Amino acid sequence: MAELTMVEALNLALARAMADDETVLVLGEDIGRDGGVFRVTDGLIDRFGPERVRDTPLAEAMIAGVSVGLAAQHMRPVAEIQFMGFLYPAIDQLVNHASRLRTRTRGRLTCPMVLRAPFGGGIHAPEHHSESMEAMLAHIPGLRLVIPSSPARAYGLLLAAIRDSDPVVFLEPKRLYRAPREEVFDSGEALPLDQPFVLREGDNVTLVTWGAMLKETLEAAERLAAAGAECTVIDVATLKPLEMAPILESVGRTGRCVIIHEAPLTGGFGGEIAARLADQGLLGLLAPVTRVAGYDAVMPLPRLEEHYMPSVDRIVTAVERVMSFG
Amino acid sequence: MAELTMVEALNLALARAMADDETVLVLGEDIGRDGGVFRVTDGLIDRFGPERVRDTPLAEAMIAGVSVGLAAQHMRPVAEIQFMGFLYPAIDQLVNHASRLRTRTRGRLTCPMVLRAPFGGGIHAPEHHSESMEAMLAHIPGLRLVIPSSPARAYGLLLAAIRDSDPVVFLEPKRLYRAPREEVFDSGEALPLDQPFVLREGDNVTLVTWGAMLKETLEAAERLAAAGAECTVIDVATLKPLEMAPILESVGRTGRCVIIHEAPLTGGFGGEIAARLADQGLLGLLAPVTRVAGYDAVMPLPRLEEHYMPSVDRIVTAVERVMSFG
Amino acid sequence: MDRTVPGAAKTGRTHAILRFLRPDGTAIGGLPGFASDRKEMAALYRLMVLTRSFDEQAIALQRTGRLGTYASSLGQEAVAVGAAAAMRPDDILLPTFREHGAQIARGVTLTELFLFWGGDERGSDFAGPREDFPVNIPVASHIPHAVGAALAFKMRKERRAALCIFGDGATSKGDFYEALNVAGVWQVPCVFVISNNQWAISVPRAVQTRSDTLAIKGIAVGIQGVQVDGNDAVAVREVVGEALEKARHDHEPSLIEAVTYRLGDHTTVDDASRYRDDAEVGKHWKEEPIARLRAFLTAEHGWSKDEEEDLLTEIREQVEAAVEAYLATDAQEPAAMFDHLHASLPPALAGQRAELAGKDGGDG
Amino acid sequence: MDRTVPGAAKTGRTHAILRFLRPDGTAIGGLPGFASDRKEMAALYRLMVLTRSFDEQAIALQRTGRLGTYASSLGQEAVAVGAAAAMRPDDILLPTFREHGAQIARGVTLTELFLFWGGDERGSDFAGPREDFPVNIPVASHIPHAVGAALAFKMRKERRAALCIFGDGATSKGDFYEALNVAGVWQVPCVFVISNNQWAISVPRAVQTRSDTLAIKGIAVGIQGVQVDGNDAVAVREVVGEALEKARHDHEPSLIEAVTYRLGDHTTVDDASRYRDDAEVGKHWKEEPIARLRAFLTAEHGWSKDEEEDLLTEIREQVEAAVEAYLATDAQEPAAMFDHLHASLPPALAGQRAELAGKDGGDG
Ligand SMILES: Cc1ncc(C[n+]2csc(CCOP(=O)(O)OP(=O)(O)O)c2C)c(N)n1
Ligand SMILES: Cc1ncc(C[n+]2csc(CCOP(=O)(O)OP(=O)(O)O)c2C)c(N)n1
Ligand SMILES: [Mg+2]
Ligand SMILES: [Mg+2]
Repeated sequence: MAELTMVEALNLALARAMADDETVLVLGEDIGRDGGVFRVTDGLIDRFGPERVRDTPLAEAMIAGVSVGLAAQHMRPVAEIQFMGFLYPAIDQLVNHASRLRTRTRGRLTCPMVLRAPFGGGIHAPEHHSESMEAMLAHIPGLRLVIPSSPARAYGLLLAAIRDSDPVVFLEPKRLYRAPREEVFDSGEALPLDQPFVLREGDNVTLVTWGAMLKETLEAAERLAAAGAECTVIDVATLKPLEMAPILESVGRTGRCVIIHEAPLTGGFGGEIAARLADQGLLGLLAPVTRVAGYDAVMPLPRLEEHYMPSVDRIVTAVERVMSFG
Repeated sequence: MAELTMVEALNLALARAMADDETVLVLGEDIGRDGGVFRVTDGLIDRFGPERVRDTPLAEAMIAGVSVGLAAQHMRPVAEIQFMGFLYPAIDQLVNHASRLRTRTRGRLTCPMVLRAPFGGGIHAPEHHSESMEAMLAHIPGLRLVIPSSPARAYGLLLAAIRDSDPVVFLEPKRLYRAPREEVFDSGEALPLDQPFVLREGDNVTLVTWGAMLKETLEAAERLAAAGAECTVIDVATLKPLEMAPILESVGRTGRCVIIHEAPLTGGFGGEIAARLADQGLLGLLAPVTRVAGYDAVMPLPRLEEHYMPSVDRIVTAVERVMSFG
Repeated sequence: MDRTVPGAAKTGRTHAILRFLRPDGTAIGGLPGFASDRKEMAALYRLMVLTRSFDEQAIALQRTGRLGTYASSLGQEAVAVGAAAAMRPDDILLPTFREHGAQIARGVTLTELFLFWGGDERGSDFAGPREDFPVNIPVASHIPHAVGAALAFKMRKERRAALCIFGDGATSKGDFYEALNVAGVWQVPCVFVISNNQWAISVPRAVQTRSDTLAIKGIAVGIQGVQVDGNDAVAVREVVGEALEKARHDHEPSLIEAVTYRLGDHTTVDDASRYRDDAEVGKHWKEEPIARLRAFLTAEHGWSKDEEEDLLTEIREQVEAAVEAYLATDAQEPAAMFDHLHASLPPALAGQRAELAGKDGGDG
Repeated sequence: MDRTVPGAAKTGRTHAILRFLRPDGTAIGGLPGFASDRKEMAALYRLMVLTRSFDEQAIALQRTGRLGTYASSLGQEAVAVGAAAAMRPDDILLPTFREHGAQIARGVTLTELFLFWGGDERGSDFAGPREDFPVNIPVASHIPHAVGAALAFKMRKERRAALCIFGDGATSKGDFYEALNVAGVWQVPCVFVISNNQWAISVPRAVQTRSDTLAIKGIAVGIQGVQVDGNDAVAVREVVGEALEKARHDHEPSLIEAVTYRLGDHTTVDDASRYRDDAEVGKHWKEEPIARLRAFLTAEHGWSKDEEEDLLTEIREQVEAAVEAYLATDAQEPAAMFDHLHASLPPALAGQRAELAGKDGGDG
């Protein structure tokens, strides 16, 4: 048992999956000798060789498309897109192929691939390197979308994604890549997909979020607890398919919900959760369902990015507002 | 004044825009001599010549990218993507360039382009030709997303989109391309962008939708009126930026809202509207905000597509359900 | 074999086209071995005639509202059938919407094809070639799949190849170039066949690209490009066969441009008279592949009128039986749209499936 | 000019490289006219030295936390500066993240460059070349922009050209191919320059593509490809200049592969020692462009020690002044992120902007 960063935990999961199953291979730009620009694939080429740890030419649509072909032929490709900002050319393959190969062929061909990409802001990265556009992917039927929020969940969820028989997009909140650390045991045990994690329980307000915003959300919950407001904090983890039961259950208890995400507000995935509450949970609501999100503006360059991303303050203010009702 | 189909109205708007402004040009696959596979650009090549009515090689990312370059150089390209199912390779250009060229350069370079594409089901088209993925585009900051729902609105909104100084994605509900007809006057007058249209007023329930689903929605409203339930019907028209005022105002009056769209439920744009109601309109809600949408399944081939798309029956049932509250 | 500039075509640098049969069906010297095998040649011919007959029937069904939009392969039968005939059963085919002939040659049933074009996913659940890809509609997007599948073969040390067919229009798309480029770098057992029918809907070849030939595009990615007469089934089969051998044994990918012509409309919703001259089409009818092969069969193998008639009867019966089976196939249950969405239905979607199964219009 | 195989390089078929200056700075016969113009050559040299000095300063600022991740152009100065020097003011430049030299030559100020790399959008609001594109980060995605802009020039009958620069890695992307293909078909005034520095982060040229050269890729789209010694500023300027003339006057696009080498890390967050040998880098230092041009200047134009020292002093002062101006520039107001989102702020977004301006944590 060791205290690992998320990068190390992901690396451990990849090594584990490759050791356990020889159909698993990793591919992407700079994932071989360089070990990936964030080092998630560090050392894998030495252990598993360049056939299974395969640097690709610079072409994201191709990376996704080749992965579909590999997966249809019973391999389990784990492809890396270097940053989410470069994932868009791969969307065609996700929508038109990966997510529907099984449906189109009535199960004759399947697509057990994983597409990994770091996403999100807060590390003062160059233009196009800090966006959070997970909602675009969460709308694609037949696709799973998974976002870990800690090293241990990264390990267990990545294993689950690789073992799943269907395509999974696995977005990694790069702001959490190097801190905090967490105990991660290389047990080979996957965490369940399609299930939110309840990270903190409290009876006053339900805070729902995913990825890097867990950091600010848990901090806000801490600060609010000191002021007497007890929050339940739920990490959605698998955005698609969305399992609402724990969220409905919690909001049924608290009557209040604040949803937090880095992505722009409009069309963000928080809207889906709020909409479900407005339908299935309306009668129990004591206060408006509030979202604290990125603005509907282009993610600014580093000098302004901190103003773009939801802060602990903004979360606390939103909670205070919903607490002021009823 | 003539009774036109939506295709004819769009054609009229394009001809008008090209006659008024020589910087306007149209480009895309088969839009020249063939007049577009749906004939939206019919005859334009004869009138404006092959320089301004330009067939492109088969490459959607290129079509979008070249349009960005043209627009940055003070032209007003109106690009056609033959079907929305082939628009995905162009998303990279929309997210990373078109929508942010103005922001990136603090207004030095701008991108007054329009990207048109037919979308939606119901015409028994082949695989990949019937999807509705507008929500993916409605999440992109800096982009406008406009969807007409009748010939006259198609004419006025397309003119507005072409004249707008910023990029607009203009999705055309192809199920409405050939019927119904509507009087369209070639006045050269644009309709306002960023404003929903209230198409019917009623005090019991607010129905919110866009594009082809207006047909079923208005039919449902008719049927419900006969049974004593009066519906307000709102055509959102500009999904992004979303102007909520008329929707909030109406739901404030009716206390009940059903949102209808063809696109898959989860992550669909209906979620955004429901979420806004759950926040800004919660206190006036008398019943759960309900969405009638496509299922979270891959759009089936024609034999099952009618079961996928929201029917008048499903809308009526949803309205009856929200009417049963309080 | 006819090479206008001997040896040059293989480099992709000239217009030299590989050809064994002249348009009138007379042979050019040095025929490949299989061309003297009467049974094999008759089988090739049969598949081409069957393909054309299937095409006609599909169009008739579409015209009477019993099939969806359909893309005929009229005039291109030699490319599809010739290429597929060169394959081994455990190779895999990645076709587009115009390679019915290749699918038929691979063992996809006519009923399955009708089902697919009739709007039923079960048409892509082939009983025969289980690992072949379904018909690809987003142009060129299946080309990287071929590379991925071929890489799987190579990694598993299987002597198999992936054969990917697509049109001249497809060569303008990034997918084409990106996939061929990585196939070159990785050296995977993949054969890329361009069925260059001179048109992409209304866009002629010259408006797609300014390159001398399409085969020459191989140079850009370091893989060999060859131009072959796509209306000569013998040449297509031979050239594709050679390329498949190189793929299977040396892991060397190649690009083959089969030069042919689309004699029909783009699809049943297209009207080609809007954008191309009848005269051009008339000219190309003189080069069409079935008459050519029949002339060769007759001259070289004594193919008789009786044999021809028997064949046509047999084919008519086979196509009619398939139509009947297709029309007798009920649609799937609506809830079937959830049945292959994931390996098993996520609990979060159970409600939607139930709604659809029960048709109760619930809350989604 | 040195052409290993005379006349062959222009067809892209061989490894022949156009070159005027040997690595030691000695000239090969037939120098272009501008090479004998002392002032022009000194100006070229000055821009290259300035670029390197800017690079060093940027790295220093990054190391001390005062600049963001930065991509040095060490060793590639001749490509960027040589290409930009061949442009006319009303041509436009579409650069990537490694063409600081080209931007500087075009008149983008050092302060603007620092601002951009320091994370401030105002750095892309150049006071100088108003129609040049900003730095492009998503690799190859700016290449179609060049075609679009060039088409606008052609349609308006302006004698201008678009010059687009990108790396060897960019040539693997569909955008590159799709854009060049349509440029070929449409014949637009566009010059595509590959700054082939042999690496795309950790991926060497041989893993990007199996083509003989990158210039040869022009054949696939029917446009001329040329290989030029990218460490020879005279050759780059001459070849790009010729290509720009053909573009402006004949609307003929071309592809130029400038062969150079990335002497530094990929960026300030990269550690190239993980994936490449120091020995390889050492070898390439012997070919680097600034020493080469200085040797030429000294030998041919009597460039003196004093002049060199004056130049270095002038440049040091210019760079220091720019750093100061950069560090003295306050960040924009947070609400500025809404100010250029659309031509005018849609009312629907007024609330968000107000929240940000008032920092009141409202309901978004
Ligand atoms: C990516 C994409 N864009 C557009 C279309 C619409 N479309 C269908 S077939 C076709 C032309 C294809 O031409 P080609 O590749 O030459 O094949 P052919 O139809 O001639 O067999 C077009 C534009 C599509 N299916 N996919
Ligand atoms: C589409 C895209 N994919 C990945 C990246 C991350 N990335 C930045 S530079 C680079 C390598 C680029 O190589 P090359 O084109 O040769 O340019 P160089 O950096 O050598 O100047 C990569 C992979 C990116 N910026 N854009
Ligand atoms: Mg074609
Ligand atoms: Mg490079």
